[in-house]
Amino acid sequence: MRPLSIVVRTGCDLFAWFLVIFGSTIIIHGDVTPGGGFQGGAIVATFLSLLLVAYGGKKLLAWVNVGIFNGMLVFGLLAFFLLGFLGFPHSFFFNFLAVPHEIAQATGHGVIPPSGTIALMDIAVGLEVAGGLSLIVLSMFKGVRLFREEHFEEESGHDR
Amino acid sequence: MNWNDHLPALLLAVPLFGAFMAPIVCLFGKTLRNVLLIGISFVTMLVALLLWRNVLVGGIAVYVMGGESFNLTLPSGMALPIRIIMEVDAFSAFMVVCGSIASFAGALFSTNYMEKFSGIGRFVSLYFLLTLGMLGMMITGDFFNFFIFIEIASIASFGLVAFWRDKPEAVEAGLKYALVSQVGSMIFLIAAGSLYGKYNALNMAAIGSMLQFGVMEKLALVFIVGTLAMKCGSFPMHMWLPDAYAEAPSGVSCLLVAVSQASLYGLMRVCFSLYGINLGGSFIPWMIISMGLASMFFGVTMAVVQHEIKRLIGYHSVSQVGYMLLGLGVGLLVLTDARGMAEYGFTAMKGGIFHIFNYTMYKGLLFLAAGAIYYATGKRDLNEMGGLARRMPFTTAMFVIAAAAISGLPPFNGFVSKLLIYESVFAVHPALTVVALLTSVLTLASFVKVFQTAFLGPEKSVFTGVREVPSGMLFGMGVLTLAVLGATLFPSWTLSNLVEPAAKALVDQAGYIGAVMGGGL
Amino acid sequence: MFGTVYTGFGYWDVTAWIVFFAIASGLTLWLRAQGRDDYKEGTDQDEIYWSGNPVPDDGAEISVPASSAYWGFRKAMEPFYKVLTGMHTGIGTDIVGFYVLTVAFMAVFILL
Amino acid sequence: MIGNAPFFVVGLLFLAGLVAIFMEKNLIKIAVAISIISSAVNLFLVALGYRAGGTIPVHYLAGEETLMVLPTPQAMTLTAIVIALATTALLLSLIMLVYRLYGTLDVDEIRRLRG
Amino acid sequence: MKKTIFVVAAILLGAFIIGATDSVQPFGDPGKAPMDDYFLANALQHRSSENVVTSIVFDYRGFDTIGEAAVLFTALCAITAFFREGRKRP
Repeated sequence: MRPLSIVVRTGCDLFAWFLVIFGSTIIIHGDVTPGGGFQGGAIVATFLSLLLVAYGGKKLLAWVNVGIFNGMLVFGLLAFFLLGFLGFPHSFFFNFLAVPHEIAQATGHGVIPPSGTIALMDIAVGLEVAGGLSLIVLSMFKGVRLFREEHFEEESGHDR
Repeated sequence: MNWNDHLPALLLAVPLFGAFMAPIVCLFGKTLRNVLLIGISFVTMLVALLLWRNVLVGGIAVYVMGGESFNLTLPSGMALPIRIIMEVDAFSAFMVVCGSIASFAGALFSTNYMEKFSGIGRFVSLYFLLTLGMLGMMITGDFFNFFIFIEIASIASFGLVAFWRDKPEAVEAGLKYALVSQVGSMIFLIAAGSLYGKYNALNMAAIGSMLQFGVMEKLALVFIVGTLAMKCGSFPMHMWLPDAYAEAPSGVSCLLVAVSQASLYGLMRVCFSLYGINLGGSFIPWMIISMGLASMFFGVTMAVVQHEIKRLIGYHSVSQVGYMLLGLGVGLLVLTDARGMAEYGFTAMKGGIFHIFNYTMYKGLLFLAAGAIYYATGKRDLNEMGGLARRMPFTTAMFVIAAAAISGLPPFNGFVSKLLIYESVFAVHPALTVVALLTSVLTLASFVKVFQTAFLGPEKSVFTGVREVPSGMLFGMGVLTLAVLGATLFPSWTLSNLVEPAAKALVDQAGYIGAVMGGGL
Repeated sequence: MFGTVYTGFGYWDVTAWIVFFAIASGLTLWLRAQGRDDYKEGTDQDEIYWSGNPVPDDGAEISVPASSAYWGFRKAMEPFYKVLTGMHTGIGTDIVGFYVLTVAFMAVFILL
Repeated sequence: MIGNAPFFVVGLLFLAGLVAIFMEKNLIKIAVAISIISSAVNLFLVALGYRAGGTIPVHYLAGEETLMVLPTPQAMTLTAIVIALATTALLLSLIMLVYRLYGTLDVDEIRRLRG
Repeated sequence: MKKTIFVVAAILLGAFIIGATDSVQPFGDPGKAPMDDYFLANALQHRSSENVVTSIVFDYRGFDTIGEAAVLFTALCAITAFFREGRKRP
């Protein structure tokens, strides 16, 4: 993919980071507003596709560190799993942090949102989806590049 | 807190944890990765065995995901369960034991088998996710949750079938499976959504307690039965199955066998526990029986003429699934007829369920043995093999045991389950037994062919460098051989402890519904 | 443990089979021991007879390939196999087609 | 009133996707047909939850209204959408690999495994 | 020929799906919905979650969601495994 014109690239420079901020807002406010981890994560992942379209693959693959996305993915998954696991004296996936509405209104909001694991799981899933969808876009783009190269990497140990 | 109460959740949490940890663990080298692969599957097997023992002693285990306490199925003032409920009765526990043994053997085998290839980190993740999908399908009591586990299992299967992505056949098999499975699961979701819309519940037991057999329920039943019969590979919809089984890496084929049994479990659960006595008329039982007969006969006749070893074994999967569909279909036919059930229906169901255990074990063993041949010689075509018995004595011995068991030669366990099926379906119609016997004969014929061409005969000069496979693969096959020999030598213990409680739990629709709807505060 | 499995019409006992198997194999071994005692290993008595020709070194030249096994069976069932392999076209949409066909068939008949 | 029109549309979309699978030869178009089927199912799930005159099931946006649409189908749809996305991505990747290995996208020519 | 049969079967199945979906409930009138009314009534009181859908996704049916995350992770694993950079043949 070749880079697009200067107009598109400038537009991308202007708006790409706002996509991340918008997505993060949706992720963080998942328990109060319409939206949640998946939707916000998908919006964050559009950041990478926008860069891919605007700047072209060669430049992007030089910029991107795949380890970051892998880290986001695994961190999100493990945090999600751990939050479910911590409910264990009651049952798997018990919402052990939730505060009933009356108490929350009387005492005010603390550091942890009163909806407990709902908000925390939102953030974990948001990280996971953002990292995962970005990785899917990147790998499929790498797959497109495989077509250009003459030598398709072959495995050893087959019967051919 | 008592961990015994939380076993249903742990059964799913352990492989899930393994799958999520795999990308991290694989950064630290090969040894740790193999330890993870074997350790997590071993722990899963232990949890499954503990769960089975608990269920045998304490009856149906119910687990509410996310409830205030693990057995609070109905929150205060509600007539319906609102959360996801895992419901493990004896049949589920039996299936879980079969599936986790197959998973453990496949994991042991894969450590050595896959070491020549790249991308093993992803392989480990996909393997655990496939195990998770299979176990989840077996113990869940919730329709939408069942759909999600079907999807996890199928997506992991696409990835694993096409894992050797530089082989055109593997990618083609994965693509075909993906096409048909995607259409199937969407039709399943339509059925689940329709049932939700009418009864406003997603729990199988809750829907079963309210079910009226109208037009919509009939269509939903057909959609579910069709999809799950496709997933377990019954006759007119089986074409994806030999392709996928033959092209997957062998350790995965062993697990895919168990995954298709999970679909069979779902089919039986829907027919027996959800519709049960509401299953109006005998159309669906006869449909299942005729699908079973067609699968048996056409599957085995296609297998006789194959000359690729794993593809031949894959066609045998189609024919062996037919036996279970036949046995359980006869049980379904006489579900409302107490006399018929006592006389022959229950025996047929015992035969069908015992055949599930036997089939999972010896078919997995056959796939592993075929993979061992492939690993040692690099050949899959039977035309090019010969004289391997001198080079690979252990593999040969285990292959002989599995082949004798699948052909129903006495005294192996395949004979016992087939005997139970023959003698009980004879009471329904003699023609059913005739087809089953013919199938057994043709099975023996095709395995004689495999054994003769691959292991016997003069030694070929290409194979002078062939040696016995590494110990990990032998151990993987050994686990399944032990299971086959155990079921052979102790058939009455197996029947009375594993099979009979499962068959009783399957016909006991009121017990299944009562465990959810009658409990709680 | 080593119990009897009743099938409703008959029964199956693995110990009886094992005892029978032991007796039968003992009998076979005894019969085998009654054979000719002028057989010597390593002499030309145990060489392969290949129609009088010299036996090839490579076993690949004298083995029967798997595709030739059950040739007569396959020849006799030719029309049957023509239909059956004609069904297994290997086209992806055909698999979906058979699935849709089966579900539609079942849906027609359950509503009747 | 529109009556049962949404359910009818769901059925028609499903039918369109199903027929397209058999009529089309290009694998990409078949993948599109499968995602049409998934969209039809998602539409069906959302349509199940509608209550005439109901509002959004978010409490502070609904204000004083007490009649809300059913929330469970919406949650199920969220899940089903993500699953449909995952399978579509996987299907397209498989099609890319098939094109790389076979050099064609015609579904009738990808039949090395038969018989 | 075969294609015609399949298309006819698909049209038949589509007709049955229209029939099944139409006979579930009249549009806009789900009737009594005890499970959903429980969620609407209790999500705010017990869980302090303004958004009922999120509270279902992450709490009441939270196990579905980890399954869904696992589906996404599965697809990711499969895709990255397909397009991995393999080892060369020795």
